[in-house]
Amino acid sequence: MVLRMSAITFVAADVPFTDSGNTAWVLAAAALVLFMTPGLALFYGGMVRTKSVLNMMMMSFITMGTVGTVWILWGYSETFGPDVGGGIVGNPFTHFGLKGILDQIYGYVPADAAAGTAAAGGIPAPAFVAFQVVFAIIAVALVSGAIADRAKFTAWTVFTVVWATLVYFPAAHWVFAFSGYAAETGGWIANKADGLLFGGAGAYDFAGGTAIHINAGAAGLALAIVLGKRIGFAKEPMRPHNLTLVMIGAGILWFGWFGFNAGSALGAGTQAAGVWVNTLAATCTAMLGWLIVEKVRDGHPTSLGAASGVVAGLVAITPACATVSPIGALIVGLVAGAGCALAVGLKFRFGFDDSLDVVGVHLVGGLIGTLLIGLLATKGSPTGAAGLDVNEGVFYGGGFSQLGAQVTGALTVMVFSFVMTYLIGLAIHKTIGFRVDDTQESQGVDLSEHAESAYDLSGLTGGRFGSPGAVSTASSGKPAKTHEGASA
Amino acid sequence: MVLRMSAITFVAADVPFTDSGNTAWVLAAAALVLFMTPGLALFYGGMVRTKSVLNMMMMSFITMGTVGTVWILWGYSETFGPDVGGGIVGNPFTHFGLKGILDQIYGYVPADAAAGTAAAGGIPAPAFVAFQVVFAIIAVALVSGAIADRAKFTAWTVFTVVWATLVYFPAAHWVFAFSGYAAETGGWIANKADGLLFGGAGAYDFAGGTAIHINAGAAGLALAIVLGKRIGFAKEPMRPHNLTLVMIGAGILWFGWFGFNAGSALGAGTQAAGVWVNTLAATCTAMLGWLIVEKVRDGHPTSLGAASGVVAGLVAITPACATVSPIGALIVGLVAGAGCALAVGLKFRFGFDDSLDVVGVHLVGGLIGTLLIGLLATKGSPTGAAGLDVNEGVFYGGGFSQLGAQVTGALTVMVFSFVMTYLIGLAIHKTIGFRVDDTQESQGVDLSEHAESAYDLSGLTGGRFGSPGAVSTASSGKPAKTHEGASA
Amino acid sequence: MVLRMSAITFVAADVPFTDSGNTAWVLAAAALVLFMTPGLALFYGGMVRTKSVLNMMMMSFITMGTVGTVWILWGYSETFGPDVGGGIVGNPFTHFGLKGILDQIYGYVPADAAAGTAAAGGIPAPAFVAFQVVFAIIAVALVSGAIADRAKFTAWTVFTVVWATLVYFPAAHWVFAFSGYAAETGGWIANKADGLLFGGAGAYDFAGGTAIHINAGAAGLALAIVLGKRIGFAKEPMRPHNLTLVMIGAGILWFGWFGFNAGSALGAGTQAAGVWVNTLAATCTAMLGWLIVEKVRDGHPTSLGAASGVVAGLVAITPACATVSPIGALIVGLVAGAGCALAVGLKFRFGFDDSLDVVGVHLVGGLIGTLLIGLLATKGSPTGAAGLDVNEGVFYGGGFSQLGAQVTGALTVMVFSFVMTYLIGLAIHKTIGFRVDDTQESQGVDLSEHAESAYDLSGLTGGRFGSPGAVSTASSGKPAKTHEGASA
Amino acid sequence: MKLVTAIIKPHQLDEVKEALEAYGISGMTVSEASGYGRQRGHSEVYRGAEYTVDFVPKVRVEVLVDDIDATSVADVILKGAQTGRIGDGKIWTVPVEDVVRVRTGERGVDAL
Amino acid sequence: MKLVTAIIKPHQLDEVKEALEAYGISGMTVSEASGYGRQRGHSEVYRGAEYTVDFVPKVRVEVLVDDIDATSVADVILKGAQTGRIGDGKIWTVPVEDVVRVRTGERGVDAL
Amino acid sequence: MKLVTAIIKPHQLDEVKEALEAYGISGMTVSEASGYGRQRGHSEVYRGAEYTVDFVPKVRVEVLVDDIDATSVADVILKGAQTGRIGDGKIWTVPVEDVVRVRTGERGVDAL
Ligand SMILES: Nc1ncnc2c1ncn2[C@@H]1O[C@H](COP(=O)(O)OP(=O)(O)O)[C@@H](O)[C@H]1O
Ligand SMILES: Nc1ncnc2c1ncn2[C@@H]1O[C@H](COP(=O)(O)OP(=O)(O)O)[C@@H](O)[C@H]1O
Ligand SMILES: Nc1ncnc2c1ncn2[C@@H]1O[C@H](COP(=O)(O)OP(=O)(O)O)[C@@H](O)[C@H]1O
Repeated sequence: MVLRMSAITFVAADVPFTDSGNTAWVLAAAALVLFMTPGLALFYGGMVRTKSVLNMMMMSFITMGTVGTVWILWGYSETFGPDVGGGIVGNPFTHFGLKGILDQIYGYVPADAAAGTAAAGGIPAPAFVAFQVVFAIIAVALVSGAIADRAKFTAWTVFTVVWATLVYFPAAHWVFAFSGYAAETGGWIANKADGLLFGGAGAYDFAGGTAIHINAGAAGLALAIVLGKRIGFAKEPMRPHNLTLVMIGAGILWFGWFGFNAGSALGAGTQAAGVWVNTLAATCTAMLGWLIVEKVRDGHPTSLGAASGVVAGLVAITPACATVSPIGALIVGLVAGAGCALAVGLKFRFGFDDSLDVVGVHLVGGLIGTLLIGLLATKGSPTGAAGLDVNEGVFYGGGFSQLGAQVTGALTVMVFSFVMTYLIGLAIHKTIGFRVDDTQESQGVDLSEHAESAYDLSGLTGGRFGSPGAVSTASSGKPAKTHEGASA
Repeated sequence: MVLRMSAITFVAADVPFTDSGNTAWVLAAAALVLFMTPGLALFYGGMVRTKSVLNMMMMSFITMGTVGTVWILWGYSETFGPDVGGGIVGNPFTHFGLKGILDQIYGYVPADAAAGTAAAGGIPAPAFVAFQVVFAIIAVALVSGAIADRAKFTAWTVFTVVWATLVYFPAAHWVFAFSGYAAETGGWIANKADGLLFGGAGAYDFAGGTAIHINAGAAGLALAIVLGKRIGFAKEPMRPHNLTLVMIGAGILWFGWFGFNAGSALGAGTQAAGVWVNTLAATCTAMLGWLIVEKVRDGHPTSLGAASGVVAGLVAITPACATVSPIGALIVGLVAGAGCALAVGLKFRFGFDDSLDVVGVHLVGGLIGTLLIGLLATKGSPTGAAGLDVNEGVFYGGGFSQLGAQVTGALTVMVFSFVMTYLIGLAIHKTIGFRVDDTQESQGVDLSEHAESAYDLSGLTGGRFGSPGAVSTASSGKPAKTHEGASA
Repeated sequence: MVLRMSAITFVAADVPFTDSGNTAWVLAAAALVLFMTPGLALFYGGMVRTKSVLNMMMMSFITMGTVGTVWILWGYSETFGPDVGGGIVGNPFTHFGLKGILDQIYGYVPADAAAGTAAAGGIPAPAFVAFQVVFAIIAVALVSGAIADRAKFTAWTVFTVVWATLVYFPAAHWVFAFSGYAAETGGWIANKADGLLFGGAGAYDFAGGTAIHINAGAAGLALAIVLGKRIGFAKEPMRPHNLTLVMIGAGILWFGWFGFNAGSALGAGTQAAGVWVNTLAATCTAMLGWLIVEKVRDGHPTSLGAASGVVAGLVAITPACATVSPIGALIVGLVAGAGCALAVGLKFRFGFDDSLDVVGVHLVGGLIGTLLIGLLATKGSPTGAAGLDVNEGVFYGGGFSQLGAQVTGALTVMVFSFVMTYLIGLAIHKTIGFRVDDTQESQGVDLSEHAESAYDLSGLTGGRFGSPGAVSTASSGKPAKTHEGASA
Repeated sequence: MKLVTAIIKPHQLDEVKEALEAYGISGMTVSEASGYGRQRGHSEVYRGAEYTVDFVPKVRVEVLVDDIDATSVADVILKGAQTGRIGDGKIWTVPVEDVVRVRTGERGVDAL
Repeated sequence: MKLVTAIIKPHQLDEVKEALEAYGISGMTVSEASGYGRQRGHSEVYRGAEYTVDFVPKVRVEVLVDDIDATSVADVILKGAQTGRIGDGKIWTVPVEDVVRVRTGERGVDAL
Repeated sequence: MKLVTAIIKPHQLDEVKEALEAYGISGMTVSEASGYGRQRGHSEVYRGAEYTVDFVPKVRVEVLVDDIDATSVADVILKGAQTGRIGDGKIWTVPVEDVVRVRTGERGVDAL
């Protein structure tokens, strides 16, 4: 990612000040990104069978609970606190519980700084905390798609905390921590400086193609392997039980993603606006790309394909949105849409049950976007238009240096994530167990893990058959197992 | 609530000016809060049985229609117009139909004011009107959860207008009208000054723990008593008919609530950003708190529990979000999540049919949040970080003065709301009747009140059995009872 | 539409600068409007029968894909590029692929301009591109409601591209291109100047009553005629299969519409805030108006009626929101709600199958709003409050001049759209065919066009009956027709 | 053996089930149905167009019984299902030639 | 008495119902079913994996009739349900030993 | 002719269908049902209130067969449906007096 800034900052001041416009956009963007995780819950939830939709949604929801809590305790500090050395990870204790940052302002320009070198201005530190926590949440939640229908809920809950701490926060530090923005030294993938691992990669990843999507995709693959295939995988039909949920989810993801990408400019200026446009451009052609593959290969363009294409396009443009031109964005989308449509079949060929295609969409899409930057980066991009430097890609005569940086960033995160996740997954599996037993799986994880079922639409008496007269309150006059009194 | 202001306002002017950044955030926040009421409709709608989901949603929707209209006519003026004396209520006629405020700017700093005492700056009055109307709408809509499955739609419609006028607008005046912000003298709970009732309470309620949640919760209790229990309450099973709707609703509520709380800063600065973070913090631990209670008590953490925990946390942090630290917010959430999970059983013990737990979640959650401020208020909060004074709570050595103010605010609103609502409810019940008859209730209020049914998924012929050939247009060639012609 | 500007712009500069607050609002508004199209997909999708819900949603989704792509390629340039003469259409090649505008700033005030004549300030051009593309998308998507249950998906896909290019972009140029804002000469309906067709109409259409709603409504009528009635129209029952989807959709549309209308101010100031309030006002009374008609005519207020009333109110206030007072907005809403409730029956009387009432809601609602401006335009409106001139309407003593302009704008767009759409529709129908065959229609377009079905809720085995053991992967160990390998 | 089939009001299912259990029948199969008869359906209105729904939701209860139980089981169901209002439904009895319990393969009366 | 059961195409239900009413039958019970036979199902494709749905939606119509009406009722249904295309369905008749009207407790032919 | 009706576990439908096809039966009608018997239901908990769901999802399979096939068809279904665990279901056979193929109007064994 390039330095994030709005086009032209017109005020320099001796005291830090808040730019209310930039802050307004970051706060709105943070809310948009938060909304993506419930959106993901729907997108994923609609794709599984009726008997596990609640569990699928709960894996996203609980991630909001655990990762949100952990972020405030040590996650922020581990990601953006003072680097412990080499750009590897921040110190998780410095800002434990957000200690000492509530009144900070990031990105203002001291009055004595040269005019024109202004950075994205005047964001209160808690706005930055807000914007980044929702990234952490969704990165973890994405992984759950690989283990639909069969995961133990408590195991997943433990996983979210461990994985965030050991895998996501470090990777986010590498990619999102800019030297000088929050702490003095940032991560080794985003920056280039002595003292960083390998001197820093200087890769472009504007909004998280590596830290989020390649990371989650590789983790999904590892977990799918640890847990193993669902009973009946590739034999029984496992079709989406409610495509309208999938479409709502896709709509929410699309909507929220503008916060994700354009919000990553950390200000409301030319760069953010250009990123907005590129984000839309890639989504449109990715949808078309996926549907064209379906039309040609299967005979029909499907709604699941359209929804998947949208997500594939969003994934791929995430790293690239600030450094490619609108035409470049159309190309990234088209390649990603078609590429992911082809990639989702890999699991049948290689026999791993990545149930909802976290690999096919997030890993493959993330790779496509991250690597295409090496080809398509141009000064005719939102970043260039905002007056910032762009190291151009192969197609623009920039040579292979940026492509090299992209490959380094992508591969490191992929390998790191796969290995770490495999180990974490295995540790959980061997101790508390990561998978429900066969009877529970057949009956459905909604019942076994949550003692609930999603729908009761029959409208007969109190609901589903068998419910009548069955409430345990019947005899005693109050629910048998109900709680005793309340606090407060 | 403390004075709402963004961190540091850097411009003072002789003419009122619009701070486009603050305004952008307030407009976005108002839209977010508006979205909460459809979200509530889904949250509530998913929890009832199939036969009354539309009615449940309609109670929220019609509230948008009636309260929105009434707000523009006299509600704004009654809430924020010139105080008629003692901080009791605004004059409903002064700004009837928004007369005289369309071109006003609130919260700017005259050039001769001392630098550094700046208030949240430059909001066009209609933006403030917009932000506050959506509060009024959702406050009223919340009440409907207590009378699911059995209310007459016209009676509810009448209730919304009367209750808004006689209960919500006064309470909102007490809590949200700051002296000097819109009118010279504000409400007696938020302010402290001679001439106010009891000299003013000076309670902190940043975004409406008292005026909205305790108010709606107490009103829900009163209405549940007036209408009486549903046929089969605590005997027949009355399980949620569609938990995916509940989850979508919870997601939308969560998303919108960032507008609710962070928007209450009326600007995009340090305070708003800190509030955003606290709002997330409390929600996360509240979800965890509710699920832990369920796991321990019932054996399984449920998706309904997660959704409910989120809402309980949002309710509790609403008053407290600006005056507690992030760690304080984690505590508020945990207490609220666990407390409300225990409290929702009270209705079975005391035998009132608060169908969707407006008492257990909003009254109890509102009390928890409002009272905990007395313990947890600290200068290490968003308000303190923004450079404003905070009267610290018991745990921070501030003594019991703030706790006293909180108790005064909470109890007054609770008692006022319960008594008034009981009288209004009874008056409606004795005149036009507030409840459908038994046959209608058994058959479902969707049919009796709206002549509709929510789902027709069978896919056979034109839909549900019995539909075939049954459209009344069949013989005549056009719908029998169809309307005649159109205007325009 | 009047000149869009925020209330008072307080900075004049020699170099263009970005107003981060105005930009923040426009970016957020663009995201809100984007979200409307998935919202529309739900709103429409819930209204059709189970067997065509996916196709209905897909018509909206594919429109996002095609029109978004085309906008970036030539649509923006055709709409806002240099006028080719007479205010008829922009040059589609000038900014092909957004060439040359990424670093432009629109609407700033040169320092030597007279203070007080400031325009809405400092929007990066790509933010304007973003805001306008989502308008283009939804305008096209709206049309699909007229041809539910029977359209060929590929034909619709082709239609979206052709219609956008030949009908929407020109009409949007007429109405949304302000002379001097993006290109020097704008469209002939919005502006008044020598050299424009008829000297320009100078009609007020703030956010698209003509270019969007009358346009889409007339197009819907034309397509409904071209495709003909559904099998069983007005004989078989064709009731909404899922009203909860309709309500979610209506909620999302309502939410997003604040971006649509208030975002059209292209800044966050007095005008935008007043527009926000008017948008709410009209929606509230429109819902009430529709429900009152239903209560009186049919005996019951329905949830479909509430949702429809909301949309009718939003449609009607779209052109009028900036030039009427809040009381005026209440009136516009009431007339539109009642008027559209009466109008939706016209199709039975005249025998055209405008399946989801694009005519009854969008054409009629658009006409009501556009024409009422001629009566209700006043200086006591958001535009007036922002210090800009308003040509007052008949009721405010302004005479008939504005009404004349409104009629000109409305009728021209209506006739142009109907004729063009009829020809385009016919051309497609006669070549590739616009309608599926009878068997496919009976079986449902979801199956014939997308090889999918929306729901599989039975929870038995892998889903619906007949699925068991039926996955084509069964024998071969991998899906029969599955794709081969992946890229990247 | 006989198969006693009853079409009843959904609300009565609970009582019928309890009555059967009290009588000593502990197995039955239940499914959704829609009935048409003296009891009329209802009307729904969507955007002013009225739809008449002729069919009324019912529940079908099926019980396999020994020959000698057939009449009394019908009576037991009758008592549980009767509300005295139109639409209470029907009970009918059909002769069964063979019954098999799938789990064990037992046949005849043992399979009940 | 007899029970005439028909498995028909959902689209024909309306016609069958009207035909029965015209014949003088005013009571029936209807439910959803899925059929398997000469008429083939369809294929669905999700992310490139193809699912064959073998079963076709059908409607089951059940009418209790007096012995002498059995054949003609079957004929009436036949006429209403026939489209001549594969998948039109089946009608079968089963002997019924006893019928009770739940509301009144009436038995036999009076209960129809 | 006979009507063989089986109430089976949903998961076994596929096997039953294949077994029937292997035997040469190519028509059947299937529908959803809920069973009550030795196999117990489950509990669900919503906001601390526990609901017992007594009924278990089942599938009903109906096959019309020639008299001589009745027993063997029941056996074929038995084999396909048996898992040996509680709740496997029941199969019963009822005499049928008449069968009509709607498409052609054929009657009796020809209509099967
Ligand atoms: N001839 C019949 N054949 C099959 N089912 C019938 C018949 N007549 C009535 N039923 C069933 O019995 C139910 C109740 O019948 P109805 O005539 O409404 O009331 P009642 O039995 O109280 O007179 C109907 O809804 C239908 O399901
Ligand atoms: N042997 C059978 N037993 C029970 N139902 C059958 C049998 N054969 C066919 N059916 C039912 O009849 C329907 C139509 O049969 P099918 O063979 O598709 O067409 P047709 O009757 O026109 O030859 C099937 O969908 C199924 O529901
Ligand atoms: N007397 C009966 N009449 C009708 N159906 C029955 C009867 N007994 C059992 N069933 C059906 O058979 C299913 C299996 O019976 P159950 O007693 O649970 O197990 P099993 O047959 O293995 O002993 C039940 O769910 C129910 O659908």
